[in-house]
Amino acid sequence: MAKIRGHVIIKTEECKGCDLCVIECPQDSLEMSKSLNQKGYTFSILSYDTCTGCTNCALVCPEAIITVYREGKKVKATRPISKGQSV
Amino acid sequence: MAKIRGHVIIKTEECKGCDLCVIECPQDSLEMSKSLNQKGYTFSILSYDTCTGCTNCALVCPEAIITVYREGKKVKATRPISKGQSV
Amino acid sequence: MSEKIKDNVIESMKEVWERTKLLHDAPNHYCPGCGHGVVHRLIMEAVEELGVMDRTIAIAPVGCSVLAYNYLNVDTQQAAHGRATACATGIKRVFPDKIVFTYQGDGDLAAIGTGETIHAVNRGDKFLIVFINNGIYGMTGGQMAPTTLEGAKTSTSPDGRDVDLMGHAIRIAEMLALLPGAYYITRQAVNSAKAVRKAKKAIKKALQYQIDGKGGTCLVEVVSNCPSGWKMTPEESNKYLDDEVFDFYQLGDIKVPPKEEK
Amino acid sequence: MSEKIKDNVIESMKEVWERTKLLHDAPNHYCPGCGHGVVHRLIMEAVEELGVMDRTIAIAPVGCSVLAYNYLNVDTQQAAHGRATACATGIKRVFPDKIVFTYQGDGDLAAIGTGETIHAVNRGDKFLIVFINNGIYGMTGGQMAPTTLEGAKTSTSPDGRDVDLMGHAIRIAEMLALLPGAYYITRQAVNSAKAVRKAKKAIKKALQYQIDGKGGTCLVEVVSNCPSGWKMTPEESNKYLDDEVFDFYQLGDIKVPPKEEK
Amino acid sequence: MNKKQLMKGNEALAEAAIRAGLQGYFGYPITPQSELLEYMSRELHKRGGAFVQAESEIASINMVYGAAGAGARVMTSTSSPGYSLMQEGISYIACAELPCLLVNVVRGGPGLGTIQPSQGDYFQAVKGGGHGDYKLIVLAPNSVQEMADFTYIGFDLADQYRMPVLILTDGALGQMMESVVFPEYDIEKNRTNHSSWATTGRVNGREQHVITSLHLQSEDMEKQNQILQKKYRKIEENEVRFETIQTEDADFLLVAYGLSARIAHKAVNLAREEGLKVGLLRPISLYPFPYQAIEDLSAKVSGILTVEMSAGQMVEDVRLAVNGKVPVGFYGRMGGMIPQPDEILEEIKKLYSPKRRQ
Amino acid sequence: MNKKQLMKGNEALAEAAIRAGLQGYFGYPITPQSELLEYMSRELHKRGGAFVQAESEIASINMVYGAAGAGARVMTSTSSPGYSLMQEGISYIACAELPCLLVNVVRGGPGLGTIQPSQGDYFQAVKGGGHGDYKLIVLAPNSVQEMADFTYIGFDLADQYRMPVLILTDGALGQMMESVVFPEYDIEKNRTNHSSWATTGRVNGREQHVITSLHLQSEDMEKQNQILQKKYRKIEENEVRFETIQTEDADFLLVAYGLSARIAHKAVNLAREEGLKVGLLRPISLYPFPYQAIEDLSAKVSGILTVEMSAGQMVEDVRLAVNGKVPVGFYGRMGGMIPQPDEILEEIKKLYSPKRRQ
Amino acid sequence: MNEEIIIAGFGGQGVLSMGMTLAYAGMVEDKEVIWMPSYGPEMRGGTANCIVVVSDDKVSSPIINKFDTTIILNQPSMDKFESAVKPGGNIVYEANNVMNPPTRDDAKVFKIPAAEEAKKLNNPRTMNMIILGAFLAVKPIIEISSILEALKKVLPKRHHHLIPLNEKALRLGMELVGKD
Amino acid sequence: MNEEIIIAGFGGQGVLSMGMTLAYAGMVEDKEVIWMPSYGPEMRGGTANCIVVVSDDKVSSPIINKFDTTIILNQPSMDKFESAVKPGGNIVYEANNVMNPPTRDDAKVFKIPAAEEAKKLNNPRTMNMIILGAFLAVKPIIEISSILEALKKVLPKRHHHLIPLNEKALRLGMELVGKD
Ligand SMILES: Cc1ncc(C[n+]2csc(CCOP(=O)(O)OP(=O)(O)O)c2C)c(N)n1
Ligand SMILES: Cc1ncc(C[n+]2csc(CCOP(=O)(O)OP(=O)(O)O)c2C)c(N)n1
Ligand code: SF4
Ligand code: SF4
Ligand code: SF4
Ligand code: SF4
Ligand code: SF4
Ligand code: SF4
Ligand SMILES: [Mg+2]
Ligand SMILES: [Mg+2]
Repeated sequence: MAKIRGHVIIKTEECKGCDLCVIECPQDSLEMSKSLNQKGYTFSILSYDTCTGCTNCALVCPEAIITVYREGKKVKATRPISKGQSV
Repeated sequence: MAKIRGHVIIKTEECKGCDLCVIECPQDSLEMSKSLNQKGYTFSILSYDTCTGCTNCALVCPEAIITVYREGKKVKATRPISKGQSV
Repeated sequence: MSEKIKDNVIESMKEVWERTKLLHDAPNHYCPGCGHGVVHRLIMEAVEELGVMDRTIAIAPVGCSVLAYNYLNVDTQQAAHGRATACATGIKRVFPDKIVFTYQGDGDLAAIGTGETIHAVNRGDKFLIVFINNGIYGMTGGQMAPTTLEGAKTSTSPDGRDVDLMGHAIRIAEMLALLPGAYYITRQAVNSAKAVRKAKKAIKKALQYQIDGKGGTCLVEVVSNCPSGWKMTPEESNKYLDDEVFDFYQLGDIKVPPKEEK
Repeated sequence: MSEKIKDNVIESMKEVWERTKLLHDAPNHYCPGCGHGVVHRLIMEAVEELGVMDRTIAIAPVGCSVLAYNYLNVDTQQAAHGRATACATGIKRVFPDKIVFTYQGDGDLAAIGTGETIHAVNRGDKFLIVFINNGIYGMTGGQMAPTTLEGAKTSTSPDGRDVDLMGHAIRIAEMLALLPGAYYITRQAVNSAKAVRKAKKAIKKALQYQIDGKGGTCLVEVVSNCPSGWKMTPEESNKYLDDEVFDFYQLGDIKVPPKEEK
Repeated sequence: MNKKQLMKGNEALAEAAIRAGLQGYFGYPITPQSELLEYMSRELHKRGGAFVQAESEIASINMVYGAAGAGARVMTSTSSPGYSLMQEGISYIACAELPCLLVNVVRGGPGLGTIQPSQGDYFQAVKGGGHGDYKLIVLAPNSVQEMADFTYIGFDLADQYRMPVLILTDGALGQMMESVVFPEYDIEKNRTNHSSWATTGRVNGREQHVITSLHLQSEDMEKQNQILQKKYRKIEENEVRFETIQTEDADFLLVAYGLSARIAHKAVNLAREEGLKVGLLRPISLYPFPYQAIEDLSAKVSGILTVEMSAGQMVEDVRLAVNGKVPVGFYGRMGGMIPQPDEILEEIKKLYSPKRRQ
Repeated sequence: MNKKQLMKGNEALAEAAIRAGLQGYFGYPITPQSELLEYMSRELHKRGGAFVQAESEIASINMVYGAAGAGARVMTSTSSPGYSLMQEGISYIACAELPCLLVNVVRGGPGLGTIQPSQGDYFQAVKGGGHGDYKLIVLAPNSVQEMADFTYIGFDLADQYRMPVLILTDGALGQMMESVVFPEYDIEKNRTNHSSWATTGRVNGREQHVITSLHLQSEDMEKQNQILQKKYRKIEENEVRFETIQTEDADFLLVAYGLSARIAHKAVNLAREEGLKVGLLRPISLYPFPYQAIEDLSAKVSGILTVEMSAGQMVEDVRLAVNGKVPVGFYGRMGGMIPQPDEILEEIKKLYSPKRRQ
Repeated sequence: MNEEIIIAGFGGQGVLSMGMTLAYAGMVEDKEVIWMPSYGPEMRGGTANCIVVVSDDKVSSPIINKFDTTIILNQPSMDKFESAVKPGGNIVYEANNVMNPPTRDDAKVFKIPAAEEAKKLNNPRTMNMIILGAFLAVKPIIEISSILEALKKVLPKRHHHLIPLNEKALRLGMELVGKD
Repeated sequence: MNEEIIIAGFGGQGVLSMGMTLAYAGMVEDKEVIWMPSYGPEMRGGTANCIVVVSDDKVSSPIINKFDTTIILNQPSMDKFESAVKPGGNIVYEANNVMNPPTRDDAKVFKIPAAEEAKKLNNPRTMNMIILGAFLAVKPIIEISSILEALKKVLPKRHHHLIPLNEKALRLGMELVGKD
């Protein structure tokens, strides 16, 4: 079964290092930084190329700073993407 | 079966003429006065010698102005009579 | 029967019912036929019978029974509208040996005092709440209470209580019964001699629990009348209770202690 | 993966999740891992998806979420502590077409605001209450809330909540469910992606009822965390929810509309 | 429609409010104010407004907060103990600058007190009350007609300055009947459209509106306070209202408001009958207080007597106005007792002395 | 036991209350007062008192009413919005003449405001607040030591006069740490036995005791008011407390209380450094207010500046005291902002002029 | 003309509505009027009273302690208000309900057997109108026609059919004056 | 002696407890002290600061806007408080957490690599004690022994075993001064 490829972008400067996305990622794609951001927190980074774009991380992120991307296939999005978004 | 004989004394000047004792009396012993008391109310009077001392009238009287007497036989009093009361 | 004969008759009889000494020897200010007078009497009888006058503190509400201390001859505090239970908590927490009861109307307990009522019961504060539910604000002239029945006309529901606009009659005792802090919750009436006897028993039982230091709050709701507010004769009002009100506010125990421990 | 490759990868993908435009583009002031941020997002997603931003009014409480209007980009009123529902009633009665929701903590809704909460629901006022039950007073530094579990340590129950002295954790949603004015009452969580999906659905459903003018008050309780107040890491706090809290505050619908009328 | 009617003060106020386009009334029963609530329960719904009998005064004032914040013309009414319960809410409303009408039909205090009329809540109305530096415009009617008139004025001032206006009246004015004529009032013209700041939903995607009284940074909170203080200065300049009766030639001045002012008026008549040149100044707006008018008159009289149904509250404002220029006496009755004209006359005689004016 | 300790003001107050024999504390969390509540939750139960975290400030004050009415030494504490909610209850307690201690750790208002320190609740504390004619004894500490000291004094005054005593302080004094020494205090000697009027149950069948604030007949209500007023006159005679700093040779007077007074003190030092003869009068009891002391000093100075963390509240009392004799200026910051010594100095310079004293 | 009246009796005797009728009638005649109920401490049924002022001029104080006329319907009210009539004023009182007639010799006293007459009209509730009629005979400050006009305001619509009966009572009351 | 100090940094850096330790130590030496926390608007984690005054005399105003020494543990605090030091005063700051060193030329500036040194001690939490030591080297207003005494008060009992480590950190901090 071909794995669905996904990707996330995290606004690391707004991350508070709560670790919840890391814990919630079923693919163990994320991990916490060693260094601190400007606000003094460690931050989440996409470290492994295993992301399927399942959105779990984004769903549990209290800061709403994760944007999730996925390969072409239609998914049941949690919320509709605004129109006019590029592919 | 010998009827238990009872009697009530009503502080008529404090009666407000609510009629509830009259309605509640199982023996129809009570009735309301035609005239008014000082406060401007009709008042309850023991008019018929049928009272059994059942205390119903006293129990429903909101003014607590009815004292009930009964012939010798023991009854389950709603509340114990203070000691030293004459027979 | 002449006065003379009367006296003789009485001479030969036992007094089987007299006014408790714990009621002040003064007429009350309630309207003719109002249930407040009956409940006052029952509580004082219970306090007298239990012999706890010397440590009983009553809390009078704001409502028709605001002057309850003019009738109940026990130490009394008149609490702010809706705050009788808070007042009782204050006393009972500092002086756990006192026997404390609040006496509250439905406006007092179930409208403005909702929060205080619920949290006192939730804390399981060990006093008795005597709750006079007459479905109306008696004292202020007959406005709708939270407990007013659907369709009932009051001075602020002139066309009858419209539940869509004004909400439903609230059965607060049932809500309170959900709380673990509630120890004994019962709904009684005083509109007949039989009901009075039962209500008396309930009040006495609740006070006994408190004397025994049993865990939790007791509440005796008395579904009562307000002839003036209802614009009925006392007789009509008592009949209306039987015919309509008890259908909604069903009488009987709502919550009894886990087991009647001895 | 270099930046270059990243960009290419993204180029070829669909964005399947982005931050809703109805959240202000500003960082929130919540502690790391706090559930408030998640719930904020869910409500705004729902409002956006339902297309009612132009008539939505939020009521922020006093509590950690007092500044909710800095995050929720909808018209907002910040209500006095405990009075969010009264505030919502005021709006909704005069402007029934508005879509109104309150956002309240457990101190706000279930302590000081108990009376307002119960009577709003009893009147069946047609708005949504989003109730964040984190079992603590977050904002003021971790004092005991009415919803704090037995034994839990807080800054005012330093030896753990002693139910004999401090009362039991209160399940207010169950009490509210007794009221006919309650239309839809559900208890949700946001401590896992799965829970978040469900919670979102519940919030959206409740708002839809309001849009459809369905009769009564909706309440979505979110049993959430307070890592700071609980003195746990976010991870520990979420696990504690699973391990301990949901046993007492069981998740799921507590009251559903009589039948799902179309 | 605009003919003379015989009405209770409480009802006249209610009717005026409805005619002024009231959109929401939120209240809780309390004597001697309940007629107002009851009138609303009968009339308001029929005439297009929302009526809610709230579960408490606290709920009432916060319903007012909500509806006013959404731009509606709304009000509540209560009496002394209930008004005390509203203090937090009023402080919020004042800070958030929401227009609304509040009515306190004062009874004898403190505590549960008595249901008779009183003026013991003056300080609460114009000085303290809730926490923080805020003011309400406070209007004190002294007749059933003014109960109606000031209701219109009150709503308009509330809109104009975006702030709560309080009608401070008492149980006697609330429950007595006098004739009243309701003036013409064009709701559409007078009622302000608040959509520029009110929470209406982000119509057409406009910027978010926020109603709040919170400013975590002291700098911001001070700024909000400066906005309020600036508004108050403006009000003090423009909205002082008072009435003078026979002050032109007066050697001695009575100061009284509301019901007391009518009794004082009778005392003026009695005094004049005895040849004492007594005048009366009646503050109508208690905030803003007519300091200047009293200061001006204090230059012309030999003494001043303040008459209140209280232990002496407004008299402090009178003293602040007079600032030591002439003696300021006080006569008051408390706890629901009402000063009688002859009692006032007696007090006047104790203090009166004729004065040659320059 | 009586050694120096470093404590927060809120905690020092709490500790002092416990040492004064506190029997019951009832309160609700609010910043910047919560340390007091938390201290009680840790300590009071262990040390023989009852602690209840109430469901609200309204419940708190009415718990105080109940326990005080039953004769216990009790207290509550809160901050501005919470204190507003207590107004009805305070009016009841004052009318029913119950001794108790209230604490308002003031924050910036109005409304929800800010959690920074403020003095914006002066009017509420000493004038208005609740409905009706009543007063509280109001004490304003200006150090952690006084937070403790005034707690003892407050309880004793409350007992002596059978009335509530308010400690009016602010978030800075509540949360800052200074050293404090708790004085010896003999609870048994100082705590009054209230069994002659308190509701204890009819011990040995004695006459009923009633705690009430209701008097349906105005005549009775007026009588109760007269009792209160008489008590207040006595307090005004006997309980005025204030402190003067370098007023002996002062040409110019600062008046400030609480935290402001400490800042003003520094301003006095700065002024003296520049050769300006400035003194400071610090009212300690805000009610009863040191009218006489200020009036006396006003004869000796060329002007007065009142400094407050408010828009100007106590300044009215200062003006009433001065009664026009010299100009009274005002400098204040609002909403949690704190006046700085150099700002005050600048204001002094604007108003200062040396005066030859007779 | 400036007539200051107090009407006092039991709550159920129609004291307040009698006063209100009088006040309405005054307004019908374009006079200045005040009606002020008392706030007795009793809940219900106790004594009730109201002050009515009918005047050609604007009324300054509604607070009055001496009256031109006192209308008294029961003994407690007589005890309380006999002294409140001005010298030279009138005391109109109901015969049946007042045991001890007033002793003031500086006032005109009118004893009206209104309760008895009301019984004859088969409607005890007309008692207050009989008294009102009597008062108007003593002090003809208002036309009967205005009173009838006022009754339309005071009585709820469903009782308007009783207006003729009330008129009868009023006229009966007027006739009773001086008969005693 | 009258030393007015502000200590500012992130919430988690031990800013408040550093100040409290200093204040306690002052009291141990029978000096007059004040410790005043700031009330920042942030809920958690944001910046925190406290004012400490240690003086031989009674302290009049606890409200201070110019300080003898500012101790700064992060960049935002440097931005805010650099200007708050009196001319001739001291700025003591942590090297790692402050990117832009202060530019004041009328104050003495001490850059302390406390974070780095704390790592060497295997306990990043000793960072604040290193800084405190540095401050005491700059301004020897308090004896180290008093600080250790104070730590007994500030630290909960279960952490008392860490006092030797803290002493080490303090002394290390003292040594760092002037090395840069
Ligand atoms: C704070 C406050 N609000 C309102 C009132 C007015 N008030 C007095 S009694 C009452 C309600 C009485 O109704 P209830 O509690 O049902 O008692 P009842 O008279 O029916 O026995 C109200 C609203 C008050 N005294 N205080
Ligand atoms: C009248 C009043 N009382 C108390 C407070 C202080 N206060 C602010 S938030 C809060 C409770 C917060 O707890 P909760 O509602 O559970 O919200 P959370 O912070 O946990 O989200 C309290 C008591 C206040 N602002 N106003
Ligand atoms: S989208 Fe899913 S797989 Fe990808 S990082 Fe997030 S949680 Fe992991
Ligand atoms: S959930 Fe969000 S805030 Fe938390 S670590 Fe992940 S990205 Fe950062
Ligand atoms: S005691 Fe019984 S029988 Fe006798 S009068 Fe009373 S109710 Fe009737
Ligand atoms: S029940 Fe009592 S008050 Fe009523 S009529 Fe009978 S005796 Fe009178
Ligand atoms: S008004 Fe109603 S509740 Fe009050 S005394 Fe009368 S009948 Fe009883
Ligand atoms: S204190 Fe608790 S509820 Fe508040 S933001 Fe922090 S974690 Fe969230
Ligand atoms: Mg009732
Ligand atoms: Mg919470």
